[in-house]
Amino acid sequence: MNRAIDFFLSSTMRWLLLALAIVFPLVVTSEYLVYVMALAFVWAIAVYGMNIITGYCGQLNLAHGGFFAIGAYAVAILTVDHGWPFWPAFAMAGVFGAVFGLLVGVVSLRLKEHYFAIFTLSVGYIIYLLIDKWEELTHGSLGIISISPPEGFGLVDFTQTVPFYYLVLAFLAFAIWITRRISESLLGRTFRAIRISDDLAQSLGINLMRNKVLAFVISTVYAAFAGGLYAGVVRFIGPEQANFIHTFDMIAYLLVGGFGTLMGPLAGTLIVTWLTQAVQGLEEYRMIVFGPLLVLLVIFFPKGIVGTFLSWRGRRLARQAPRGDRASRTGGSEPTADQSQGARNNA
Amino acid sequence: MLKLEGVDAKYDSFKALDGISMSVEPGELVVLLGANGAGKTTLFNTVSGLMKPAAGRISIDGKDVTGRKPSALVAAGVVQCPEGRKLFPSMSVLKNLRLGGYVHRRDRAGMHKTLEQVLAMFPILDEKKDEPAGSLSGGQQQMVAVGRALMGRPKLLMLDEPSLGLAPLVVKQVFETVRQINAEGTTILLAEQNAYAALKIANRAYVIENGRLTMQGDREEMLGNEAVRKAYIGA
Amino acid sequence: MELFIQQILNGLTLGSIYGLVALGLTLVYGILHVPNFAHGALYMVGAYVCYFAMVELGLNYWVAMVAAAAVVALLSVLCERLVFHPLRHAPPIHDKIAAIGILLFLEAVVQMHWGADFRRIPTPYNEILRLGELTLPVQRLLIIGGAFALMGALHLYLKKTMTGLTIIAMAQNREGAFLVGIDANRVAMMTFAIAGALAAIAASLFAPINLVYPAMGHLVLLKAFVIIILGGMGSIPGAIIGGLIIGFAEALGGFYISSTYKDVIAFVLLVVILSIKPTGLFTKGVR
Amino acid sequence: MTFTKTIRRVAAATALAMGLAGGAHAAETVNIGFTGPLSGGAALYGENTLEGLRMAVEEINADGGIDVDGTQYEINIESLDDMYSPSRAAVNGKRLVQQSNTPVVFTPHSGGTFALQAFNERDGFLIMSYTSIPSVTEKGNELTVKIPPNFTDYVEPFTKIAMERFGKKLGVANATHDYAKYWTKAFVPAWKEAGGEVVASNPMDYNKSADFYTGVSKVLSADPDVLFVGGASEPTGLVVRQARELGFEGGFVVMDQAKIDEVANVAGGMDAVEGAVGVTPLAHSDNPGAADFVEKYKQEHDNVATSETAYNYFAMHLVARAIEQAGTVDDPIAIRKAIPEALADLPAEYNPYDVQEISDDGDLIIDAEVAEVVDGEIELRRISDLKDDD
Repeated sequence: MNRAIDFFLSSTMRWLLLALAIVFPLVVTSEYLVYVMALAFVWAIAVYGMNIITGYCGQLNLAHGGFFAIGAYAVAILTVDHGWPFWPAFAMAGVFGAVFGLLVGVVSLRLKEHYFAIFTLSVGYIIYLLIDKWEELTHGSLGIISISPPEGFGLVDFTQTVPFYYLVLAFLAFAIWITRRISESLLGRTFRAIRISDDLAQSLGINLMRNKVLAFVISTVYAAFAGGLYAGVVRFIGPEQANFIHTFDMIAYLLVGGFGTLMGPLAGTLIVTWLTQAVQGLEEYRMIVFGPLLVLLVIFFPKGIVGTFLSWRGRRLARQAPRGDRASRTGGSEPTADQSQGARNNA
Repeated sequence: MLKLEGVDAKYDSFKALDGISMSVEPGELVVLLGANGAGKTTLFNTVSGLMKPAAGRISIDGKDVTGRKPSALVAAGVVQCPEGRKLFPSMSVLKNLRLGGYVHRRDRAGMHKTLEQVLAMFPILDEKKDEPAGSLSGGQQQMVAVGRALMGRPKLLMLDEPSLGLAPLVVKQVFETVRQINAEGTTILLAEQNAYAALKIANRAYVIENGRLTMQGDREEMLGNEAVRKAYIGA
Repeated sequence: MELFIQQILNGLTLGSIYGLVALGLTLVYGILHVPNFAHGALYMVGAYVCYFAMVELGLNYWVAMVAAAAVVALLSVLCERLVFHPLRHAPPIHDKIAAIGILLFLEAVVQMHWGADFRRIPTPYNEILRLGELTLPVQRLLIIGGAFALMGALHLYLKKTMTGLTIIAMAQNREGAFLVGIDANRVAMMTFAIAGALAAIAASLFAPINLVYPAMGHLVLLKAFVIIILGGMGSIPGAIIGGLIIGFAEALGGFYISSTYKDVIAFVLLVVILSIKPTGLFTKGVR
Repeated sequence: MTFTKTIRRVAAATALAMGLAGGAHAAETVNIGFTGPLSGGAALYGENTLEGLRMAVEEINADGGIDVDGTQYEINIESLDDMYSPSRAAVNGKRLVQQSNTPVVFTPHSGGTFALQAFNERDGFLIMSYTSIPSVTEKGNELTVKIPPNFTDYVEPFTKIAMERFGKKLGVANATHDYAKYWTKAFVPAWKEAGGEVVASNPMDYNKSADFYTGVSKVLSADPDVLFVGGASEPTGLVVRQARELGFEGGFVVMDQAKIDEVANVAGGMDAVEGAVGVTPLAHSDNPGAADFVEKYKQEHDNVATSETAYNYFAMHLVARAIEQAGTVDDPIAIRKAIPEALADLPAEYNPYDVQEISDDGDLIIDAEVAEVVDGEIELRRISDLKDDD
């Protein structure tokens, strides 16, 4: 059994997942399933970004959807109004994500906890209002249509669902790889120290502001790239994309998967996406099911699916440790089992 | 009056109290000596119900109160005057005192009487009764804290380091007040680092180190004990 | 000049509604340190209960308002018991997400029953007073008067009664409150009840000059958050003054600057003020 | 062990749910897709459009369905919620076409239409778009039909009626969403061209604003003769009401999204909307099909039918007939080609707005009626008659 658990957390498992993802379009017959999966991957990339600032670093950023929209609008405006090809515009989306992330981060990260959360909620709303009102730049509430799709290479046509799926999958795999590198580096440990407490981090000699801003900028770059890909597949963008409801969606994905875990963002995004598709039959009543589900989830599985799984393994190992001295030998790939300690210890 | 049997308390996996057994008899003034971090405040908070014990039994007058809520303990007559005072800083002194009598709020006459007694004990508070508690000096705030605790008409008053951070002259006043309260019939459990002053007014004392009780005895025994003198009196 | 005074009156109308909603939000925050994202949904439910009592049951306006306050107070307490209480030891992010869950649920339930139609609460006070060029609809005066009367009553309750004092005590020092024997659950439930009632009354006062629909709470909630951050989270006078600031800023800014950007004003104000003073205009703590 | 069991159970449940939601495809059923807002702020609008489709389908199925090349088909509507989000609409579109084989997908918003247009020609389905925004059909998408007529037809007659009766000074106080902006862009130049001037321009967010007093008083301070208002009917009613409260005595040009009778309900009666010019409420229309439709609607509902319901009701009947005439349920190109002919054959009772033609781009063309409130009564005029006056 323990070997099975280790296996689930091993890098072999991740290669297996990647292999599954690669064969997925070949075995499912419906293009719709591939399309939903591709869009879920796009969101997952943005959720990986949110995981950096919110999961690892502990700062609830409620403007994340706004940065997603900034990326999407960068691609839309550059390709439609300035005739750029997709790829340079896509690169610029990342640059805009970084620049705006830096500006907002420097101002907002001086604030703590709820102040930060509500401040960023307002920033997100300002982004939405600016997109909605600044017609000369963004076409206002009319939105931007006929955005250029990613140009293909040779025979590959990214306006087709399956090639686009592989394109997004490649970006997603890269995003996960980067997250893993960060998480296992000194930087990742720095972020986690900040999450546990600012004071602890400072006592370890960590430059709070610089590291928080860095985490924030990394997260906004993820969001902006995801937004750029989104623009490339949906090929229409309107101000609604910056609406805070999308940020809430991403929080739900992250929560279901597990804050501050490596595979949580992917697991959460996929589960919620497919669950949403599955309960589509309920139409307008699905929130009556989904709302309480969210509440039950935070009460009974506060660490999300991956997090719960990890602490389950943690307990098993702890129980075993006195008997066999193998506490140090674990899957070794999930350095975040300590996440429960970030919890508020006093109400 | 108060009896602890084998009480443990934990912060996550860290054991802050380990098998504490002790008792305080009616009318006594018992001192709990211990260095910073020895477990005095944890012990107090466990008795007050702010923390739940991980093991053991706590009883008041023979009744089991283990794991009860703070409000139930206050109603049972166990009132803590906490370290750091924990006043309501933007409220007036008078409101702080009134809230001290929260559990007796339906007994208006009794509350009025206790208030007069407290104000008589601390005349300076009468003068400053409309000022926000947070604006008072440290010694005066300590008086508010003690007065607030007394408003609960405790059977057992637990004082957690009342002398902390006060000028020597004020410390003397505080201990004199504590003695006086005890003389008027309230049982007192006093946690202190200032062992000499505390022992002078105490009946008995316990010593706590690393979450365990390591020594106990009456006033003379403790004052005469070499280890206690070395560790806590510094003479 | 009349136009200016007219805008001041508009600002007062808006500000007193925002203030009432923000008051409930700030009280709950002061006690539990939960930014209750479901508060806007309570406001919305309040309007629907008032609509139901008045239009479907044919009750008197004031009776309907009291009914709305009672129902929403109960609902608010239920949220505390069923959701926030079990989460009191969870990380702060979880409270916020659970609150969002409640918001989605309440909106869906209301929409299931009443649909998404715009609905109207007819006011019995349709008269319009005119002072020279000034237009003073009675319902608007009622909003201002009602809101300030309610704020006054709340002030007296919090300052002069023992139960009111326990709320402030809990906000100022939680452990201190426990040690004088205040029951945390009682205070939490009472605070949620008051917050719910305030939101419902605000909605019942405001709905007759506005429309009732499931999404009506969104923007009001966002602005209430801006207000309590401006005023210092947990501060009661901060919520009232913050409400008026936003109300005036919108009315005057909307009139003299641009009403296209009217809704941006509140948020830009917030960003500017927090950039200069990260703890808000007023210091933290209920006074 | 228990873990794997749980996984298997979840997988089974998910598969079941997907299967159910996907809809079984019976041999003699043709699925028609719908994606629109059924929750969130625009839910009412989405429900209204869907209701029109449902009414038409019930009638068609009660008559035994449609006859396609000798086979009787029942029509089934597969409706999915997209919360007004373009990307959700795209996902829904993929799902409808792949899982439910829908040859036609209705959508009541422009964002959804644009997102569907990214792949509808390749995936093979016809978009029936209920949005007045011209660019939906201007981009040359072969498989898009825009259901409502171009609003630009209204601009000239509205201008003429309002200007002649009240004067040349216009105050713009309409909404800010995409459709309202298109209107403003068309209306303001037409007003100026007719010799009028715009004395104040202050559009407001009708769907989100807490209060219109500030915005309305700002426009009124420029002393206009006519106010250009419009968004959803109810907030438009509030704007009109507040303008009257603030002492405005001129006329209103009401953008076609708002219906004068509904506006009057909120504004405080027909007297409050005296001098308003707008589209004709269905209940007041002369069209032969209008009275039939209003009557049918009344039997099932306790409120008044909206134009979104009526247009979609018409469009569903039109599509059903086009499928019959195309003789195929899975060739959208043939279905699109059959629409003009189907339109010519469509009985008047299914055509409450008397739509007469469809352009090659996919625009439907009507001879609209314009309504004006005169002495508290709605008076009607045909656009074609107004043009004849010149």
